[in-house]
Amino acid sequence: MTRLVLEAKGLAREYGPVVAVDDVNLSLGEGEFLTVFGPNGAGKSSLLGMLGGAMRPTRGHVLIRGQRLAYSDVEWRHQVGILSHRGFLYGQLTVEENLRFYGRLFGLTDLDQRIPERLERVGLADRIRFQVRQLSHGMRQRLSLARALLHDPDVILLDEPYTGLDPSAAGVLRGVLAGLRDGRRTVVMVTHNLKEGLELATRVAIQVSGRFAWEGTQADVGGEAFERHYHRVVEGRS
Amino acid sequence: MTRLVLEAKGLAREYGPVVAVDDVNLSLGEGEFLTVFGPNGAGKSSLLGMLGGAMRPTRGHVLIRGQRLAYSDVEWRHQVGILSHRGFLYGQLTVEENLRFYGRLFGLTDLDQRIPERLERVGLADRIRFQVRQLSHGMRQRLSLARALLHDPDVILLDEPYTGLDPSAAGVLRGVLAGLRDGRRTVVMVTHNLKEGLELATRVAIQVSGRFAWEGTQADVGGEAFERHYHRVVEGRS
Amino acid sequence: MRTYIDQIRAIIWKDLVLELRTRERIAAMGAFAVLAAILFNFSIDTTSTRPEDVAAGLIWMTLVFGGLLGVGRTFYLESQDNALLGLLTSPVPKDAIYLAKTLANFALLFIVSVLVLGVFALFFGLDLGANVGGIILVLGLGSLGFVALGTLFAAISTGTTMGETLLPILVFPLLVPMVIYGVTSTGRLIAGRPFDEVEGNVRMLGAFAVAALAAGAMLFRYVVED
Amino acid sequence: MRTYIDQIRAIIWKDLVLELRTRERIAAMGAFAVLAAILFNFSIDTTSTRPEDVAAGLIWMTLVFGGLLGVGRTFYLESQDNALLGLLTSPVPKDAIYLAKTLANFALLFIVSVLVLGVFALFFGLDLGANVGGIILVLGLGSLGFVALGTLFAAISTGTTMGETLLPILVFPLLVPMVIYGVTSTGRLIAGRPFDEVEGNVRMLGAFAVAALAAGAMLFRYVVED
Amino acid sequence: MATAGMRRGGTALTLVGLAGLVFVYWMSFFWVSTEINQGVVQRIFYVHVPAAWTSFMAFGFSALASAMYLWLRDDRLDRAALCAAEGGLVFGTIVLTTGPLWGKIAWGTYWTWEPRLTLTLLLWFIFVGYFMVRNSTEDPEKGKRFAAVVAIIGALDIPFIHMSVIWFRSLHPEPVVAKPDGPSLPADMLTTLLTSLAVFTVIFLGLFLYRYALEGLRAEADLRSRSTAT
Ligand code: HEM
Ligand SMILES: Nc1ncnc2c1ncn2[C@@H]1O[C@H](COP(=O)(O)OP(=O)(O)OP(=O)(O)O)[C@@H](O)[C@H]1O
Ligand SMILES: Nc1ncnc2c1ncn2[C@@H]1O[C@H](COP(=O)(O)OP(=O)(O)OP(=O)(O)O)[C@@H](O)[C@H]1O
Ligand SMILES: [Mg+2]
Ligand SMILES: [Mg+2]
Repeated sequence: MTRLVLEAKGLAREYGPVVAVDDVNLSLGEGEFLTVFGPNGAGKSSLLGMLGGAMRPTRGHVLIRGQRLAYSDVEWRHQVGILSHRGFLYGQLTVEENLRFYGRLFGLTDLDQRIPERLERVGLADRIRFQVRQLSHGMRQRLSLARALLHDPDVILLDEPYTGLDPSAAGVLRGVLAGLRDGRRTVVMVTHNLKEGLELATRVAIQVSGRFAWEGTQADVGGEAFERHYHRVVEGRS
Repeated sequence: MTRLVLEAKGLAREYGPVVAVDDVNLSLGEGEFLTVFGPNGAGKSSLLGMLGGAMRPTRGHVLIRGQRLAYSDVEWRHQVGILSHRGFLYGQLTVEENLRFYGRLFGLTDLDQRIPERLERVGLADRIRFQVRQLSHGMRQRLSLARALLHDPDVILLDEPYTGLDPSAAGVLRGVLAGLRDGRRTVVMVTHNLKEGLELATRVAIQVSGRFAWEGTQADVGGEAFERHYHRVVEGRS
Repeated sequence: MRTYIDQIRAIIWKDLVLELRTRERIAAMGAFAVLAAILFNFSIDTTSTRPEDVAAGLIWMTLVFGGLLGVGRTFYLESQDNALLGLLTSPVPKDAIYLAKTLANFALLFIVSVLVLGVFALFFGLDLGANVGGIILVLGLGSLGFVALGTLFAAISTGTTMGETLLPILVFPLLVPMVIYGVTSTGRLIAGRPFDEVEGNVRMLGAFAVAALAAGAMLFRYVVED
Repeated sequence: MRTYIDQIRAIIWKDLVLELRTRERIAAMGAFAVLAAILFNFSIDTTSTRPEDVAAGLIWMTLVFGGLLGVGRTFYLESQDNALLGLLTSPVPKDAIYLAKTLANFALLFIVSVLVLGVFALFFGLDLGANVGGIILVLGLGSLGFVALGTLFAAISTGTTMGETLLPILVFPLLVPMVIYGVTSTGRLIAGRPFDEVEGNVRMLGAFAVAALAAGAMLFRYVVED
Repeated sequence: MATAGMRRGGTALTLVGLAGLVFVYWMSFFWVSTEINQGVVQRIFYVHVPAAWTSFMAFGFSALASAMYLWLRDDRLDRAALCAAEGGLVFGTIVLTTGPLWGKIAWGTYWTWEPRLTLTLLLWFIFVGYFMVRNSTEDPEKGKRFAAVVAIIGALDIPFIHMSVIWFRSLHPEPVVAKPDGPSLPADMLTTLLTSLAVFTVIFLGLFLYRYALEGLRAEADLRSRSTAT
């Protein structure tokens, strides 16, 4: 097996009485791509939040390359890229300024080349001078994606990345994600689109009421049959 | 032909130098269901905004049942229901309070029965006392949908309603939309999901760079072939 | 008409619920008034200055400050999930939205200003005597005029759409006459002069409030339309 | 270290660009300052009260209240598209975020307070003479101390359900010592006394600012972690 | 069970303290000599000053526990900080009632705006803020962190209060006990004062332990109700 990159041990998150994530264990090596499916409110976003260090677990902990996440340390954050439901973008800054701002926070120095190149890749090159609030929904999602991957992270956490993308942008994203399967990265993706989700995954999980109700690999998943399987798992558990 | 309900004549919307919607003409009768596809930034949301009276056209105008939209008049708004990218929800109010608030604005009197019934339908009944900001992404989308349809509008405008919904909620939505095809309503839906979009449509349009680059009916659309057709239209025009 | 009033009530109810969610807000405002009074006390040397002379100015300063703070929040709440657009696309006349917002703001600001008056009277040992009613009337009219303009002002500067930076600068000078009338009348009343003496000023304040309300109700639609 | 400074610069740059684009805070603070000056001009009877006696107090009151208005909005900007979370998940130490926010706020507040000084000098006909430099130094240190505490507590109050209302309740009690030093030294300098006479007070102001900055930089991480 | 023991201990200490209080009253009313300048009123001193010091101690302890909580994230530390802050508020309230009573007789007014008095009042306010912050977040963890920060910064006010009589011209008496060159007080007065201080400290500890045990029980109950709910 390849080197372990991202692990979760007994991870749990509660919001007052609501148990959003409940005892999730996980270990992902280099080059692995985990897709998490699950009904609304199953705790997928909360799980990603904890894996990315955006949220402290109520119980349990996360390890990156064997190191327990230290919230006061910032070094490991260079390795992580997060795309969440909310874009983390400033509406009043332009597309270019948003990326430049994040680039500087990550200590990148080649922003003058990097930014146009990335914008080209997500098809936003002609909007570089637009303020974010002037962008359409899908353009914003493209920009969030560019932002999340700007610093070439090794660990990539994507929460419903296909949201709002038109068919060609979805195609581009598929290409980008396939490009990430270069054996050096670890990806966790949450999506509701079974087809898109299965396409690139090396591993698949179905989260229900906070727990992983089912886990498997590509091989366990028989194409068309997966949809029925998903519904069976979800109904069996919730 | 059935009675005309929703018409657009030479509709255009510019944001400074950007032409978002460009000379769109449209006429939809009772019972018609128009799906609009198109790349990000094509102007679909802007078009819906104008059809729903949320945004004034730069040129052209909209008619509802032959009456030109008067922005100072509020009567016709009773007939229109809008689901936009943004949910129009108050994060600090509970699910129930949000619906009650909108219900009162629309002058509904049977809210005590109506609200629980609608929440049941979108599968949020158990969250009735939750504040909206405590909901997950998909739950919020379900609530926005309930809000948009709360007053049983005749003209329904949906901007990417499937966003964030899990497979079963998507199934529920499909049911709700099918229920709307009762011959008395007029629906315009924007989506990027070709399959979901075609399923219920009686008419289909592909918008590119503000204009309707292609329009047709269910019959013109040959199942699988539509995806190729879509890409051809988009590439030919943009 | 019944719908109109019910819609206004729905909006006010919603605004006040949102306020109450932030629970002890009234208590917080009380504490705020006390602390402001303490702070004033330290910043003004009461051996060389008589409290009566400055109290009116300080009360109005708190009113203006509280008003700016409160009114500024009005549309922030609405902008969170674009809820304002939800309001604008519902069958509520624009002037109803404006009136509801203004009244909700007024309720809050008026409570604060009466609270501030009480605290100041206590701390500075002001003898308000028979003029209490008059002062409260003045503060009420002042609050109303302030929120009537302030709500419009806030809608503009929240940059719903049309709001570029020129308009606030146009609205702002309008507040000045009101503040002048308000402070002068409050000051005289605190000094124990009879109400008759300030009646003209109070009329002006009233006229100002009414004019501001009318202008706001009429102009609001142009500020928020898209 | 180079990255650290560059990160701070990036955040300050971003905050100031946003402020220049929207002018939200500077407009509110400026409007408040000018209104306050006008208020006092009309509320204080200059025959019985010498302007020099109250000017220092009023300047500081305006500074405190104006600062509150400005500082309270610091984290609003960030909350729009959850941008604060973007900041917190980037490899920027929390104290750098704190320092950057504090400095950006300082820049705004300092400008406003110098503005207020100018407006008051103009309205009350104060003769600042050779002490201008000293007064500006005092206001600068005061602003720094204020934003150092204010930014920390703004982060706290934004995180509570009470929002901005809580901010004054938390900061006022802590500000009092600073205001006492500030007002006394400003008052003396306005009265034309030599700088030596207030040097001790100014030192205390400086010490307060440094202590507040240090405490803020150390404690901020506990406020924003999630 | 440890909590039950603690509660019993707390109750016992409080009772001992209350008994001690009777003794202190006896001392201050019958035993100690009357101060020459102020007369009988001066006897408030034996409640006023120990209460002030006990509240300082309580707030200081609360700040310390808060700092440790931020470091170690042990809920017990947070509970300790909370209970100490409550104790501080109780004794602070005693200072803020005895002071004005004394003031009415000694100065002819209940209250003046004077640095030590004001800062004492503000310290009290800060800890009211402590409770407000705690209760106004929906995530309890967040409330605990926020409150801890408030307690730490609030406690920084204490040295200001102590020094305020020296730094500013002031009505309030300057230190007669807690000053660099030692107490300047007749021996019997000092003895009474120190006895009283000891008794107040015992009462504080008693109340503290009792409340701490109670909070512990409540936390356990919370945990139990949650695990049965899921
Ligand atoms: C009116 C409200 C009052 C408040 C809030 C108040 C507060 C305090 C506080 C907080 C302390 C402890 C300070 C320290 O040791 O650092 C203290 C000590 C003391 N107070 Fe008061 N006080 C008040 C009124 C008075 C009055 C009227 C008198 C007598 C004329 C008085 C006499 C003293 C004395 C003698 C001490 C001990 C000083 C020392 O040895 O350090 N206090 N007071
Ligand atoms: N801030 C919050 N306060 C209280 N409860 C919350 C909060 N955020 C999330 N929750 C609750 O936690 C649970 C999990 O939410 P989460 O957002 O992780 O779900 P999800 O799996 O991402 O759902 P979706 O597919 O709809 O995005 C939900 O029941 C939600 O109501
Ligand atoms: N407020 C605005 N100011 C300036 N330009 C805007 C504004 N809103 C939208 N635009 C521009 O108008 C065009 C159309 O936007 P619109 O949101 O209608 O697209 P859309 O078809 O809905 O795209 P998507 O599929 O991404 O949601 C885009 O080019 C966008 O940049
Ligand atoms: Mg989610
Ligand atoms: Mg759109």
